[in-house]
Amino acid sequence: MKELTINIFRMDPAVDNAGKYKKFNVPVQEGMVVLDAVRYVQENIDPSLALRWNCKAARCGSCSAEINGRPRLMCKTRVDMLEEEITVSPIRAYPLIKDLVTDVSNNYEIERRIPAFRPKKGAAQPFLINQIDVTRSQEFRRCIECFLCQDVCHVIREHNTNYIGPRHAIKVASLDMHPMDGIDRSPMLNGDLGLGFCNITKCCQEVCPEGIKITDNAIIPEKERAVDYKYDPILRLARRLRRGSSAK
Amino acid sequence: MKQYIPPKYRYPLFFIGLMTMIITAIAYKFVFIPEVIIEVVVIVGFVLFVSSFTF
Amino acid sequence: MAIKTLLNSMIPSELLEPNWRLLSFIVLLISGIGVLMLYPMSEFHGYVDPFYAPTVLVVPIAGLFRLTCYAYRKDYHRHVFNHPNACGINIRGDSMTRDYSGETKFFRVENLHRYFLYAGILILPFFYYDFYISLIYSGSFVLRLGSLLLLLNAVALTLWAASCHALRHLIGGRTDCYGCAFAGSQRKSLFNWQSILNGHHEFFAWFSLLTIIFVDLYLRGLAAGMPIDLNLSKLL
Amino acid sequence: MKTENSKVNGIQKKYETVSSDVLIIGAGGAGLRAAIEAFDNEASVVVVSKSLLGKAHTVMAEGGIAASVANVDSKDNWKVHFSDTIVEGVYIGNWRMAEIMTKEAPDRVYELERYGALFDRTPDGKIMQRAFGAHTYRRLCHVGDKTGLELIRTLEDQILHRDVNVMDEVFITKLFIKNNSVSGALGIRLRTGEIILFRTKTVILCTGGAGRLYKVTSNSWESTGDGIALAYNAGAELMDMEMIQFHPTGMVYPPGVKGLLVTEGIRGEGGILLNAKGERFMLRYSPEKKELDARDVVARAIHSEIEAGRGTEHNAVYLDISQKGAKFIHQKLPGMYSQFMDFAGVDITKQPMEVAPTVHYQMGGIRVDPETCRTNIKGLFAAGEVASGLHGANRLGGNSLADILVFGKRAGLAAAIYSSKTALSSISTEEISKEIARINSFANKKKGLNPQTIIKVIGETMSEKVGIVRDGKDLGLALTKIQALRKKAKNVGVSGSLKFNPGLLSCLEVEGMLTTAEAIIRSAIARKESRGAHTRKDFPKKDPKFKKNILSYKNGNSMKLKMVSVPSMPDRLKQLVKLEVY
Repeated sequence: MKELTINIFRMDPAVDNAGKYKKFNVPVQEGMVVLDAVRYVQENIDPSLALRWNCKAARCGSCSAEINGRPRLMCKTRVDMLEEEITVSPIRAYPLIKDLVTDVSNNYEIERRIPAFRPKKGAAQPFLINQIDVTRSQEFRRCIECFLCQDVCHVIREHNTNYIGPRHAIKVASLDMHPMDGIDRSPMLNGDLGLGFCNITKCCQEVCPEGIKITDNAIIPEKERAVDYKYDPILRLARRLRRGSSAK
Repeated sequence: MKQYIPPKYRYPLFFIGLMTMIITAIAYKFVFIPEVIIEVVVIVGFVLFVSSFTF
Repeated sequence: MAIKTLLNSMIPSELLEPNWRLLSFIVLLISGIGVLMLYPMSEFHGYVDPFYAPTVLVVPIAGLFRLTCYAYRKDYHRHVFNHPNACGINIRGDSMTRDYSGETKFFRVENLHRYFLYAGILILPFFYYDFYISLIYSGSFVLRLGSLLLLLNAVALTLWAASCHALRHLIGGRTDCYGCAFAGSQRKSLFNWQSILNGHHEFFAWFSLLTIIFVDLYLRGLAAGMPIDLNLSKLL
Repeated sequence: MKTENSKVNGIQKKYETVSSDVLIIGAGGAGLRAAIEAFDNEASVVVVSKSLLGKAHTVMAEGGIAASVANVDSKDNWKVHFSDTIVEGVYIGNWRMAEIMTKEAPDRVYELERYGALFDRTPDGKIMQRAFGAHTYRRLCHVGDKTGLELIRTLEDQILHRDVNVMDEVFITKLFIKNNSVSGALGIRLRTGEIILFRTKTVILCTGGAGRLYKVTSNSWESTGDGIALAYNAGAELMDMEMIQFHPTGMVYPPGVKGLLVTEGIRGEGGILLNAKGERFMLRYSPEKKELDARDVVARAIHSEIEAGRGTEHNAVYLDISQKGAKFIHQKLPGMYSQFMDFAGVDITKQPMEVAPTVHYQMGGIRVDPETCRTNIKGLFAAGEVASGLHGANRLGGNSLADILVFGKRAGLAAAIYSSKTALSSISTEEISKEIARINSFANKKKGLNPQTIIKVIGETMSEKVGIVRDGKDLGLALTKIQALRKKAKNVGVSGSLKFNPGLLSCLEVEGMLTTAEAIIRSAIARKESRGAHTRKDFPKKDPKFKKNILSYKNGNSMKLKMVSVPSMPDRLKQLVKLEVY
């Protein structure tokens, strides 16, 4: 039977000082994905190999990893698309727990800081919403929280800033673009949540397994909204005049 | 689109392409160079410049 | 001291780092402008060089439009500043030891993109005018290959400007509830249509740069006496 | 949170203690909705889940939430929905649960919208509803084919903005019961291997189903029936465990994705089923409704075709939608197109898909009180797929999402009220030490039996012998096999520590899986008729004698069964439902 070689990152930070790649041989099946190979190792060779997976259908976003240096979902990456030897590492932007498992809990802390949906004042309930108004926000609601975009984002991975990262930027955008939402989060996003640190290099958009246009449809529109209230001198003047006249 | 050129060589190609054309132009002002050579070098520079594109 | 903090908050480390890519890029910009000055070529046989439409003085404006464009921002943050050079984890050229300020300090000027867009839109008609001029320069209507290239350049520039993210925001990016707004569904379809163009913004950005340089070289070639023009009217 | 010591085999073992009014086990739709309700009613809430927050199996729900808001078909109302639910549950569903669910589902949908969910809309701006198998009217409120994901994200957002203690990646190994009421639970935090003692007044089980007992299933990794086993061991009654829904169309090839769901939408949009000879066999089985008959009918038809040797080389039949044209498919079924393209390399705009039935849902589970979701143990509640009664012998598509929202809320409220009237009770240190010792006994075992070897056999046994069409003899063999495995399971163990050790987790799950499997098989043996999802080759007819619910419960160390009659409907509801025919 044909076999493939897979190098899996092994490390328990409590015991080891440095991680190492361990080589395993796995029999190839037709249509095999990387998760099948890693699970084969986990089930048949070393049951203590730490690994997260749930649905195996690219719906839950648990099995994120760096496969041959590129963040991908293990369940969606077919082995026949890769070179002979496969290297699997955990998503390194997050603190390692063990082997392929990292601690992604700070994402929930960030989400706590984003104001939740609050209906516009005086909106009649149940809401009447036009179908043309749901499509933009719904694109971001496809997010499966695999955090591959957070992993690939150099601002999160290599630099210590207050930027919340692409996943959370689209969360903010999905709330802001909700037609019945009564809060404007773009000042906060541009301020405390550090959107200015994004330099739109679009890696997040490249790795998104759901094909969400993170940069084009969420981050850039949010940046433009920040321009509206902060950098556009004419709009600022107009606002000041309007406020001045209404004060009289 | 599939990228054939490794990302780290894109800017060098872009730079060399444009710079070739510029330097040829400047050189032509001060030194006598046959026009055929100028034409060939500029075309080469242009091709290098285009090959650095990412789209 | 106060000045130092001010400078610190204004000047990003990206500009201070010893970075051959940045230095060479600055050299490229300066020498490029220098060459345009060195060989002024405003008109040849009815063809107006796109760099000189309507005057070479608008080149800095067009340049700033390009430098603040979201498509080029991606490219120079990647390829000039290496922040990061590529998405691959091992080949990205960014590191934890490098300081980074993104678009927070000096690069906040990129937020003025929409003003350069307004200026760019004002300049656009001149390219079409130059195409028209090239058709009628001999007194009667003549269609030459060069005219088509001028048209191609004008169209490429138009597509690039029309697919701009700032324009997208003005058209409808800022609107969350079209159902509540005047002529909502029409505006939403305009927005959707522009969004399709916007999806190809990077392509248009680079393609228009390619055509403008190509047309410039082509016209200079003509001026130098290269036999590369065709009278298409005669062929037909 | 404080740390206490317990003595295990003479060694001091530390554990943390977490106290709360309400402990919710499972962070799927039901668990999160219960958490919101309990918190809003002034209870302190702890939610634990086996996987990460937001990854629950609910995200896989595609179709929508069945609620008779009548936005599309104005004739729809809760009465029609009620009748559909009872009839499709073949008259053994609990009428009160069905009444509550159908009456309250619209409110829960609108509430979800107030929480920020963004549904597809009708042209006049209301929530869009789609048609689904065996629903009289178009009733499923949906968000494209990602309704479950939207539901989870919305509830997750609400939870994160409340002061609810969410502890994800914690596996509960045991419930502590004192005087027939809940006193706490013991769990292991997978991330660190720490043992956590939960002291609590109430527990809500929202652990979902047990699809992973089968080899071929559309269920997530988590669905191993943990909650059912926890409740059973605590002394709660299980009901209708034999009722396992098979979805007619699951992927078959390549082997890695075997069982993955192929949405009912494909048949809804005009896909046809063909056997290997190219014959449209549904014309024989169901001349009227053809491919769009109820799930159990279509699943059985596909099964018989494969049994009769008219299946493909991968033991499947063909599902073909290519006649609809590429444009139509890209527009209506983009998810399915990419699923087959990515995983199987099959272009469904040109080629037929290979499909076969796959385990989808468990109708049975813990027996609960319809009003409060309380079990027969004080302070123990259950909601969602882990509870039973609502769906009877067969579940309608879309009713599961309505179920988790409606009964999640009710369970949360009832738990909050109950906990406000009770005090925390103590847990004996001896019991705690015993359980900690049990957990530790699996780890660092060099010569332990790999738990996967047992799980594999469970899967094969269940798929082969307790599948769509069952037979008394096979069921008997399956029971023997499971009992033999139970003996073998005593030797399981893995190398490595307690810290994030999936092998250890499997060791902890195996016993529960065996218990759940046993309950399924025993109930299946006891139901000597064919009703809804339960089909017996040796008793192919429906039998009025068995218009009963089958309970299974723990008696000493063995499992006992009991038949109870289905609660009879009051007259006001009887007139809504057409009479059962045999």
